[in-house]
Amino acid sequence: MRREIPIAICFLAGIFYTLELFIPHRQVLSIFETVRQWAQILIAFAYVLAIANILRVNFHAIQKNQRDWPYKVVLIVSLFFMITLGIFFGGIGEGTIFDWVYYHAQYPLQSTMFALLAFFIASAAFRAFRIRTLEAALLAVTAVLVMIGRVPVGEELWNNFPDFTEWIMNVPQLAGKRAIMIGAALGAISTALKVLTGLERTYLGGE
Amino acid sequence: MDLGTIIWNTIALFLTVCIFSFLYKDNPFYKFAEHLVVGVSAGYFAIILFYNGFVPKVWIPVTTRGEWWYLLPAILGVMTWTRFSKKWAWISRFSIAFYMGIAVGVALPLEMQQRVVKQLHATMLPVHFMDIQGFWNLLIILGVLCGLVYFFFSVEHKGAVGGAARLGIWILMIGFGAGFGLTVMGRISLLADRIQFMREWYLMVTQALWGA
Amino acid sequence: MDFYNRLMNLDRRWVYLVVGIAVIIPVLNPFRVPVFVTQEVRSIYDFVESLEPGDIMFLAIDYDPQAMAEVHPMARAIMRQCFAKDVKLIISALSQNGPGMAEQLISEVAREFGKKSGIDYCYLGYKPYFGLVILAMGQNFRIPFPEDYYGVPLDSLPMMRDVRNYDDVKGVVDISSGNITDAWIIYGNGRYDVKLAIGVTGVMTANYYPYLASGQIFGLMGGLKGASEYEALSKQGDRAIKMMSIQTTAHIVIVLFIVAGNIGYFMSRKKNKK
Amino acid sequence: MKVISFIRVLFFFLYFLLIASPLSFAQEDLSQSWFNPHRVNMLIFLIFFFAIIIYFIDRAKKGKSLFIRRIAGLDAIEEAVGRATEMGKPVLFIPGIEDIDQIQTVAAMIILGNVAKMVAAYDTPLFVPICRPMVVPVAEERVKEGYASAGRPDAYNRDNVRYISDEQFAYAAGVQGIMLRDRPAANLMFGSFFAESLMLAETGFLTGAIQVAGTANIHQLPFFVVACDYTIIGEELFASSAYLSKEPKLLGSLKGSDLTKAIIIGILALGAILETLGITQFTRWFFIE
Repeated sequence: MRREIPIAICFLAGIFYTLELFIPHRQVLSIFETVRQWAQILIAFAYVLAIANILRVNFHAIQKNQRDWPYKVVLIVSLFFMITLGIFFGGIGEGTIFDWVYYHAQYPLQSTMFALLAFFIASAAFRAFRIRTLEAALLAVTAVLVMIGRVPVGEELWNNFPDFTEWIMNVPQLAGKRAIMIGAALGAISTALKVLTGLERTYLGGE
Repeated sequence: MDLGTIIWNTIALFLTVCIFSFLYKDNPFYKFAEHLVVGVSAGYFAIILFYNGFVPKVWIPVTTRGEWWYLLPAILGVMTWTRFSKKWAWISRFSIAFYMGIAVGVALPLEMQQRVVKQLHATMLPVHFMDIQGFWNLLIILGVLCGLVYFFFSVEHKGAVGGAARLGIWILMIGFGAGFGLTVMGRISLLADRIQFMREWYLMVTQALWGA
Repeated sequence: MDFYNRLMNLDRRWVYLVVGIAVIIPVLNPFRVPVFVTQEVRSIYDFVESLEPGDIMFLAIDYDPQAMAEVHPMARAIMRQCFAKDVKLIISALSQNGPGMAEQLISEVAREFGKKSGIDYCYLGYKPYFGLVILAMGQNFRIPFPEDYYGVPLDSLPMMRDVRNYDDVKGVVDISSGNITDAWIIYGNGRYDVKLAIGVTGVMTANYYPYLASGQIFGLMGGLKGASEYEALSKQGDRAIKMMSIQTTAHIVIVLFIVAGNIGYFMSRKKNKK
Repeated sequence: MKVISFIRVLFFFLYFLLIASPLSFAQEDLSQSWFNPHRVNMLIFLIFFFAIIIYFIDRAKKGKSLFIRRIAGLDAIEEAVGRATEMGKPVLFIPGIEDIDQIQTVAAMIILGNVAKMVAAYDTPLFVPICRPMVVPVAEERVKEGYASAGRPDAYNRDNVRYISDEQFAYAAGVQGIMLRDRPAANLMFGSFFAESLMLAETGFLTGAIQVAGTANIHQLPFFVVACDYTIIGEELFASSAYLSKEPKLLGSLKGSDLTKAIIIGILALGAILETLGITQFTRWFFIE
């Protein structure tokens, strides 16, 4: 009961949506779309689990006076701060305080995190692009050639440099990408098939 | 320039610097910013899901239009909450299974279409020696074939299979190198963008303090 | 530790510092890197230059805001070049998240040149299913777009009075970050023989050279580099050029680090062998 | 008999090749019909692939032993966990940033179960930071089950499966925090990663952890290859469930997927040869609108 019904639900929903690609009937498609919306609603509810998890983990850390616990207070306060702003201070439209906080706190924090990658990509390249083996050589040399080919220096060195980098992108890079893509898709499909048929039921957890 | 804008932008600048300080080493400012971004973004998503998921898709249809069937997904959603109880936790599996089923069903044919059949179609290229492209086509086809051989799991990589697999891994390495080199540009743009922001803040503040 | 070993195991923070400086300097003191103009970009510029005042060109702004950094400068430069020459524009935005961004750009450039909607340009806006829209516009612009973006019927716009379909425009420049480009090539050029040029993001560029060779498109701008070439030719704006200088210094620095790391590696290995 | 059935198959094949080939760009209205004839090829491919997989799973269940080649990256998981336990330091498992509806996340959950089993025998904490709400219950169950099957249900600590944030870079910041302050000695990253991949891998390198990463997201593989000790590439990620568990039914599906690859190689070669000879019918049959 506790296992068979979920597997049956998964199987039926899966078959139903696999067929979607083959049925062009308008009314049927609109049913598909409605039910797909349900999944989004489901996530909105499941988010309560996520919030509960955050609160539990961080409250425990504060309770036990774990190292860095004052920062956990910052985390929880900022979480409730955003929720309070969103619900009691005019919603989320343009010009609300919620919007301002997003643009002047969350956005700069996130985009600066993203910008750190410029440094990380440089340090990773410096450290890892050592020509130790043939594979490493291919990796490093291609990366350097493409980097040079993307900026005017390449043309300064050799007229056809941009064409050469394009060739790299168009021939060897393309071939490698396709091989990975086809292989990975087959792996994904067979895993999906096992989930659908209930052979793979890890997502349901243990008894 | 009004005071509000300056204050908000100064906050943004402070947070930007906090994150950048991580490059030197982990420090209290970075820790503060890190916990802040986690907390704020979790709260942000809660509110976004509330206004975009719950209100228009459940609350309004049910209360104003009487479309009761929108309660069905809401019930499925509430069922996930049974995880708070040890005894009833198994009920949450119904929702997870429903969600998985839809996801897997959508993904199955699309993976086949986009990543297998379309790629196959694009790789069946004519090989000839009239121009250089015909020869490159041969290289592409051989590259894909060798790459695929690398992903054979049930044969030992020895002999001809081993040779092809080795060639395959070389092709993959060239592809990875190219991917790495190509990404540098985008990441540098992001950094330039943040530095540009800091510069604009500096100009704004100096202008506000001492005039143009 | 000897010099080579130290070079090989350089603290990452030195790498960070140098990369930071390599980006900050060109941001604060922009300098110009040499821009090599390729034929495929020049032919777009030459085409726009060849238009007479009063001619109509079609500009398709088909990218999402995420791709702005790379392709926005292209759209801006072409628009400015057209308005400077009093060439009229019909503009569409067939990418889902693009119309608002396109509107901003249009109103900004139009204000700068004192151009009026309906007289000097016509902004059609967005309709879903770009393939069908492009096909329908081949019959008549009014089929997918009875009204322009601002809700004004096309028939009441002075510049659209005698304009029916692609036959009445001199050419189409499509700037895109996705597969809308393919639709323009297959439907626009393939079905209606539209004179077509494209601007695409860096990653996409390589895929479209075959169309250039076969003559299906007459020009091609690829990524930030293509944008900087166009800016240099048309002398309209310098955002992409500035960005190119930042990219150049940063790329050189990273490549030098890789080379230095390898020198350190090989020299210290040589010593160890002795 | 054999000849007749061969001819029948050939006829069937030719029929689809020449008559039913979905090559027209026809714009007819399908909004009232129950089947899209332009996708008949897709349907056949899907059924064909399903049949192969199911057949091999069935065969494997009957007890035919199957060979599987060594995957260095997956062996490295055990090594990394072993080293972490020796040092008395935690293990960090990062299951990517996409929801459980992404097959890569499912594959990651399978690996997580096996890792939990390895870790449970020693008193080593296993941290699992999570980016999507629906992954939380699944990961909790997987870890709990892993501990239980190793005979240590008491060692399971619920607080170590942590939801961090749905936002990509907030999540990356949170995980970096765990790396810097809890100092795990083994970072295992499996699943669907995006730009945060290099952030995590570089910070992990800084802390001196052994890193094993696996993803099928091609655009992130270069960064894992560069910054991690071992990288699991594309399909290897999906093969891992069979590899780690050695369950016959899973090994069987691997065999089926291998056969499909062999067939694809054949089709590809045939298609290229026919295309070279100027025969385009065959290629067109793989065309999808």
